[in-house]
Amino acid sequence: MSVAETTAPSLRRPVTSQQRWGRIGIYAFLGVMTLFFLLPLYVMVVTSLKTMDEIRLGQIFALPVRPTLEAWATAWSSACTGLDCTGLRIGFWNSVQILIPSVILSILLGALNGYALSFWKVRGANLLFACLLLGAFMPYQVFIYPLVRFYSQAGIYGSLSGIVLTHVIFGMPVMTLLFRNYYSGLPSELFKAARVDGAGFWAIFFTIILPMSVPITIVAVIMQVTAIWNDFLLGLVFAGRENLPMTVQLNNIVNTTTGERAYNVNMAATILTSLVPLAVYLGSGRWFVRGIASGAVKG
Amino acid sequence: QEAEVIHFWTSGGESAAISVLADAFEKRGGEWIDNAIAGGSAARSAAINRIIGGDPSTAALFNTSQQYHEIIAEGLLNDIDDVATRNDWDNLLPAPIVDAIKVDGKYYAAPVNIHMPLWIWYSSGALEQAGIESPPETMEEFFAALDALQAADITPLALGGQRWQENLLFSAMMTNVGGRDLWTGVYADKDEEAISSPEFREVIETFIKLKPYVDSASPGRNWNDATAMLIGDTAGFQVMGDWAKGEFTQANQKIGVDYNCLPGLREDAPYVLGGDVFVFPRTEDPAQIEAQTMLAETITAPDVQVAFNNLKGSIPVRSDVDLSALDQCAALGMEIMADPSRLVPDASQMMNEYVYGSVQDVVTELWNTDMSVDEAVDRFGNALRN
Amino acid sequence: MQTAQLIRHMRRNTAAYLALFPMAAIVIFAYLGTMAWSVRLSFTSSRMLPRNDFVGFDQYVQLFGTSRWLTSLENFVFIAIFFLAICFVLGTLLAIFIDQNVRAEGLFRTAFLYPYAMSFVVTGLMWQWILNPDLGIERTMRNLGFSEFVLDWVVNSDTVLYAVVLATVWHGAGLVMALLLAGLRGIDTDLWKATRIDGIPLWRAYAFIILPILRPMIITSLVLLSISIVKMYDLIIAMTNGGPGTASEVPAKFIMDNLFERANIGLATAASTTMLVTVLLIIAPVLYSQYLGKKGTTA
Amino acid sequence: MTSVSIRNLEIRYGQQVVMDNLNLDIRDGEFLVLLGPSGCGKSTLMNAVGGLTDVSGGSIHFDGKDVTWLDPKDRGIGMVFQSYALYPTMSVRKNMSYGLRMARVDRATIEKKVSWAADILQITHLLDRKPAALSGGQRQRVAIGRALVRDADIFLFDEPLSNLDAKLRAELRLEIKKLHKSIGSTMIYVTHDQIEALTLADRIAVMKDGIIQQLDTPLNVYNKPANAFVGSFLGSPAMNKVEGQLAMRDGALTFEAGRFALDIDAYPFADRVESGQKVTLGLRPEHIVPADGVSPQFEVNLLLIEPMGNEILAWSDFEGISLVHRLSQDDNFMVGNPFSVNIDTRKASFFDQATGKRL
Amino acid sequence: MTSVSIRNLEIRYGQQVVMDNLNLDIRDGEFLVLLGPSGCGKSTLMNAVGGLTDVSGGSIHFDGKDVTWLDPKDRGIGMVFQSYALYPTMSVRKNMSYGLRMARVDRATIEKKVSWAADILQITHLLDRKPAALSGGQRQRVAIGRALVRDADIFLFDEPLSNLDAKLRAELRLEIKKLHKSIGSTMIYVTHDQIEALTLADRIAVMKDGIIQQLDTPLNVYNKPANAFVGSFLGSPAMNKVEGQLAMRDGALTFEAGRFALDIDAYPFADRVESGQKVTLGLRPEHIVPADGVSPQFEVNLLLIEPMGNEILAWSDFEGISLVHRLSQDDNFMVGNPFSVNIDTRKASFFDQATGKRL
Ligand SMILES: Nc1ncnc2c1ncn2[C@@H]1O[C@H](COP(=O)(O)OP(=O)(O)OP(=O)(O)O)[C@@H](O)[C@H]1O
Ligand SMILES: Nc1ncnc2c1ncn2[C@@H]1O[C@H](COP(=O)(O)OP(=O)(O)OP(=O)(O)O)[C@@H](O)[C@H]1O
Ligand SMILES: [Mg+2]
Ligand SMILES: [Mg+2]
Repeated sequence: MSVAETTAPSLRRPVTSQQRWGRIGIYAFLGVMTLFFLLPLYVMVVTSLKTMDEIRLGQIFALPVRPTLEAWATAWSSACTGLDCTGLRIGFWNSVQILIPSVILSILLGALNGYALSFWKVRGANLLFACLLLGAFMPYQVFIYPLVRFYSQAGIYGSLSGIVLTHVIFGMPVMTLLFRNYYSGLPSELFKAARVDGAGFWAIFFTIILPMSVPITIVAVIMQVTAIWNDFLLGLVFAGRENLPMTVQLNNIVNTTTGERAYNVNMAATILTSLVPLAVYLGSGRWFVRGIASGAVKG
Repeated sequence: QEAEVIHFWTSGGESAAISVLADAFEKRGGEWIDNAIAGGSAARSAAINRIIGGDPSTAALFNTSQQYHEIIAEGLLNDIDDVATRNDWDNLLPAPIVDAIKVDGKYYAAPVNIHMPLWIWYSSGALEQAGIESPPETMEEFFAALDALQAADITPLALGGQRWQENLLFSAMMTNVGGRDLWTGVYADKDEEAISSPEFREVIETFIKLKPYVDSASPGRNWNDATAMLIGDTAGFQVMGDWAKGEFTQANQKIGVDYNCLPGLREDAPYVLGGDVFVFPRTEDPAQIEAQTMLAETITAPDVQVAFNNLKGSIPVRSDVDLSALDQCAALGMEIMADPSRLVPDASQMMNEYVYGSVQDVVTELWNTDMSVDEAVDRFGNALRN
Repeated sequence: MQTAQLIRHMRRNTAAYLALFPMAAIVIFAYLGTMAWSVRLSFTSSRMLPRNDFVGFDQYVQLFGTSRWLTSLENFVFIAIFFLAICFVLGTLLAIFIDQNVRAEGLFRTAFLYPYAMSFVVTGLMWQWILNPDLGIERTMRNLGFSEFVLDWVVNSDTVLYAVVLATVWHGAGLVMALLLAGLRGIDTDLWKATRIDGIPLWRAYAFIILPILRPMIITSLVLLSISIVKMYDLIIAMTNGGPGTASEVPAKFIMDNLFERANIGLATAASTTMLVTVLLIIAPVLYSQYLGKKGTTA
Repeated sequence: MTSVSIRNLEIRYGQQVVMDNLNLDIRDGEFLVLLGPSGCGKSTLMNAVGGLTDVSGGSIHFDGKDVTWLDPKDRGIGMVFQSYALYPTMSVRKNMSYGLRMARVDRATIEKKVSWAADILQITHLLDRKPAALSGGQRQRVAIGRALVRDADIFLFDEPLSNLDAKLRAELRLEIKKLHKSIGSTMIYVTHDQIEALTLADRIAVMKDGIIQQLDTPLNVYNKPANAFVGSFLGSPAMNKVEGQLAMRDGALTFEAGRFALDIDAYPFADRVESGQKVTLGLRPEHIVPADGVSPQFEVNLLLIEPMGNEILAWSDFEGISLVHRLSQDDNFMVGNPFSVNIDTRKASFFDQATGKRL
Repeated sequence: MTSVSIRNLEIRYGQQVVMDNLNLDIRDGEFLVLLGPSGCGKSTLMNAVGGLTDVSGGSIHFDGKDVTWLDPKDRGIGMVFQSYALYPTMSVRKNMSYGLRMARVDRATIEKKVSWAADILQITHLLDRKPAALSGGQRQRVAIGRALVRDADIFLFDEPLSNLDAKLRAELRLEIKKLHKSIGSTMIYVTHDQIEALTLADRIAVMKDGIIQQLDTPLNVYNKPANAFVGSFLGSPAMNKVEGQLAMRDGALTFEAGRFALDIDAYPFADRVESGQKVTLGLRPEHIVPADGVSPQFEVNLLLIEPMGNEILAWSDFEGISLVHRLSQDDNFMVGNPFSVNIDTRKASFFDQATGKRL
């Protein structure tokens, strides 16, 4: 940011020295934190640009002597995961295919549950929710065996709908919690007003409540995109061979035990895989709207 | 014939090896559908889930421990007895391998390679710098070499401080200090006497004695980073399976020139036979059964065996193959294999997974804490008795 | 409650019942079913596949005779306390600082949030590198001439848990930040004005007025963090694999190891049942007061 | 057009009983104004009629049909919330048209109705803003608009004009009156503005602590308050209250308070009274008028005056009893001096001191 | 006790200019009432004085010191927000005491002040409730309480009594007046209640569209409105306006509107006027009084009456000009019949039709 930009033409609040120190403090804190948070990213990027020979030298902070994008190319299009050496490319579209319906469905259901739980009286619903929340503490792996049994009986084992359903199931506790708690902070008068206006359950949800959920929906999107995009285990078990997500390949590249490890390719692959969530994070900014319920109620 | 194969060989070298199998299979008219999943337990549980989910793969890479027996007991596998009898596996394969894969008189798995997980690798350069003329042949010489390396400011022993690597090191002490009887006595028979024997105590003591020769940054290190220390001549020795060759090769190191391998530190050091097998999930589909048969045939064919193991770094499962194509260490391995008295099965095949896991827990604690020898003996006993 | 009244109630809220039906189905079949199933298995001698031979409390006796499990529990408590506290405080601070109208907010936000997009595997690996005395900061500092510099958390049994906490905080603080930021942005601007008129210092306004209003969001983030602690597995695998020795073993890893590698479902389910009961004991009072004690807002 | 009857209504918030056994009948097409001190339960009652509060006892009937548990959306009500409850994410236009859209009214009609209401409310230029960008009064008008556009059978207005300036308020009052005339819906209207109450209401219900004190026409409520509370609650400045007792003096019924004695033979007592009974005299300020020199007059001491634009309020003292009354700018008075007044006893009110009830 | 001067103040919300070049001087210890139609910028101005809105131009001075950019907490301000802005998680007591605790006032004083304010506001029994469990008027009182307890130099009240019943409002009005007398702080007060405005204010500022139309004492603002807008904005019912022109008739200055002619020689014109000038006559309802039989009288046609309790509003027609005026219950009238009235020209107002300014 240039200096010219900081001295805008119109009137500006003059800054007292105390305030200036305050601002400096804020930026200092944020700056230090940014360094802390970016340090591993730096290492990852640098490593991904190095050759394996250079990596074996063990200077993880050093800049690459001869930076090369080879690892990136390999990760994207030719890293081997078993027989086919096609990199991450292959799984990308599978991942997208899984991601979109899963994210939409799980968030929609979570929001719906949260809405029904916090604005409507449904007998026993809170007890169910408590069970759901408790279930969120169980490792996924414990669910796998019974779910596989159930899916195979239902005929959706190893299909796209199977994996989507799985993500919906496992996303439900957290999504419901997220929305339920968010809604408990909204003024209930709005809900009442909508009922008086003749809106029913669904109309209120879609026209009043959802539009007010923007910030929390963004958080939900962040969480679900990340979780589903990064999921490896569920995709592996439930998606079926045709739909295996990208992370299965990522895992194959990164997670070898006795094979040789190409750290540069690992890092490139990891960064590549995280690009989609990162894009979502970057784009999420303008949706963190200030004062979404401002002007709604007096008092 | 379409054959979907689940396996966990995902790295570059491993992929190259598996493609040998695939090519051979396709040459025979089949179609190989590759399903690679990194991580042995992930791949295995995926395979099992597929079976339970009613959508089994044609074959899956497996190991022959307790799990293998359990899925056989559950009736989840097809046997491949006809292939075995046709090829006379009873005589063709080394006895420990046969013992491992033959259950209730039937073959349920096709072995694909033999790994010797306890090779002792050394960096010629590092040894040279430390003024060690010839590689050690006994335990005493080994320790002397370690001391020399230490003196030369070279990390004597490159170790990745992970449970399985520490366990490899311990196993190496079991074979090289304890010997074959102790190995089978403790691991296979879980013999109380063997466990409380002075030989076993000595193994433990020797293991403890190795601690100072490992650098402090070892914990958590990956095995290949440890190998990299040998490649960079900053460490002298590493105990690791034959797959380490791949890492050396990648770094353009020449066997016998830049590095070398020792099968053991005594004449009769037991040669541990580990290895991978393919299993064939239960199916009634005749086409699939045919594909399974064909796979089993292909995998164990002599030419395939040589080509495959050359790339994988391991040695062929059958003795009737052409040795000339094998590298120095593999050839050495084949040579030792000819002597059945030196062969012992891998520890994982002598115990169920849980017991073996508990043993590894003891080993890692022994390595990382100040556990006394008595306590260690005690803990081993407990773990093995489970 | 009389039937007539119940019917009236149900009819009035039909849509809400309908909307919650998927949740009810999922809770009952997927969650309660699985929980019951796994509790049941914990009383059998199941190995790799479920079995029906009941052995009473044998698995539990075995479990609590296993030193690794006990170590896991101890570590769990340590990590839970430190991770929860640090991650929450840091996340909250970041959210608050970012909320101060800083420039390049999007950049900061993404920088703090991006670790969340990284898989645990890579997170673990990176921090294992950075903290490794041989590769990371210690070596770099020594190369710079600080020959006495020591940072060997990750290879030292006594300190490895700090390293784990560091990595998990790095990974999770961004999410707390995002959640709280979403909450902060929802605060009505008039309320801020009131605090300024009342002369309430900023930090106090946050501590005593704003954060209490964000209570639902805070609870949400604490629950999310708790879930991630109970389920913490991949990161440990990648970073320390439980080592050195068993110094950083955690319950989830114990469960997973026994579920898969060690093929001991009985013991694994006994362990997960133990965790479930623990969680239940801790959160039951909270859940009760939050969700069951309080009635919904409307009929 | 719906009649509303409320039977034995009981409402609690947790432990706290807000109303207990409230009965109220509102006629078909009636304009009922609810008056009462802050916190007496007016909004609660409105919410109950709208179906937005759970009642803990009693029932509510529309046209004889029990609607106690009917969904709000099926009650045919339009409501202006005291707290506005605008939809913050919608523009003013959308806020106003929401109810119509829900009712699947066609576009053109919606358009027409919204612009009609916006026009009346003078918010046409704000139609595309969000509530957050409006002033308090503008928000309130949007809240009114949202109700106005609906074809409801019952309108509930909870202090709809409280944040508007007098001029606009007068205009809107008229519009609401017109609307009521033209569509004839039943209206329940909470206000604290007595002019609003008196000009709009067919009947006024005066509430206190969840209990309806009087339900009658505006004139009756003003002139014949059912009890002392109603008497002093309505009217600004408040009714003068003089505590005293009844006595027979020279054969005429007289009210005595200390040295103050007033012949009240002309007062039409509704109840039996007896000499010596302790009563309170309620006198509206406008019933104390400058002496005409004919009727019996009292000399009060003018303590303080407050010019109110069109009139002047005067605080006076008569033998220790303080009185408020009205003067006009033309009257001949001087603060600090005595001033002669007449008291119109026919228009006075008497309340029993013990029960507070009108006599 | 602080004087406030506002110089060339300009405030925008985004593109929209709410006020442009506003100047206002408030004296030390003055009670200034801001009056103006909804949306004219009253709250915005209050916010600017409080330092809660960034101004885009001009400056604000307290006691001559430029405070335009001073932090609100350093301005010594107590404020009642139009939207209340209560702290939702705190009890009423905490809401009221929080500002004091921030100012490190000692416990006993806080206790005393809060119970004093709660007492005045009649919310003592609500002190331990959260705002969500209060009625609208109760919330408003808490908002007032929060300001009252502060020892501020300047109090900003933004429609503080709008949601309270008339009785309470009258009582609180008095309390605020008392408070002002006793501590002498400068007060800026927004209200739509003209009685409040007239009784409380030292001076009234009438605003429209962000511009101050008149700043004067209540009586002057009421009786001598600076322009037609002010004239018709104050007073309820509104001032009658008759458009016409000036003429000389029989040597006397006369106002003519159609067949209506009024001798206005007695009117004290402030400006030069000339015959033929187009002017608007502003007549308050109370300046059309029942004819006394002496002064020149007009016969109007009584169209409609509206009883208001203490008086009666009448709508009449005179030669096509409609007039509002007041009657008392004692007057002798009949709707539909003619009625004679006098017009007090000395109290009338004349405005130039072109500029709207008072003549
Ligand atoms: N955030 C905003 N964005 C755009 N315009 C705004 C915003 N807030 C207020 N306004 C406009 O500024 C003008 C002045 O608003 P302000 O709140 O000062 O009015 P007011 O005089 O207090 O009115 P009221 O008596 O209705 O409270 C209004 O026309 C309003 O629509
Ligand atoms: N959620 C609640 N919990 C407990 N008490 C409540 C709650 N809401 C309202 N009350 C109480 O119920 C009583 C009636 O409230 P209500 O809102 O009906 O009053 P109101 O007559 O509308 O008053 P106002 O004129 O101030 O709006 C009040 O005393 C109030 O304090
Ligand atoms: Mg109310
Ligand atoms: Mg305002």
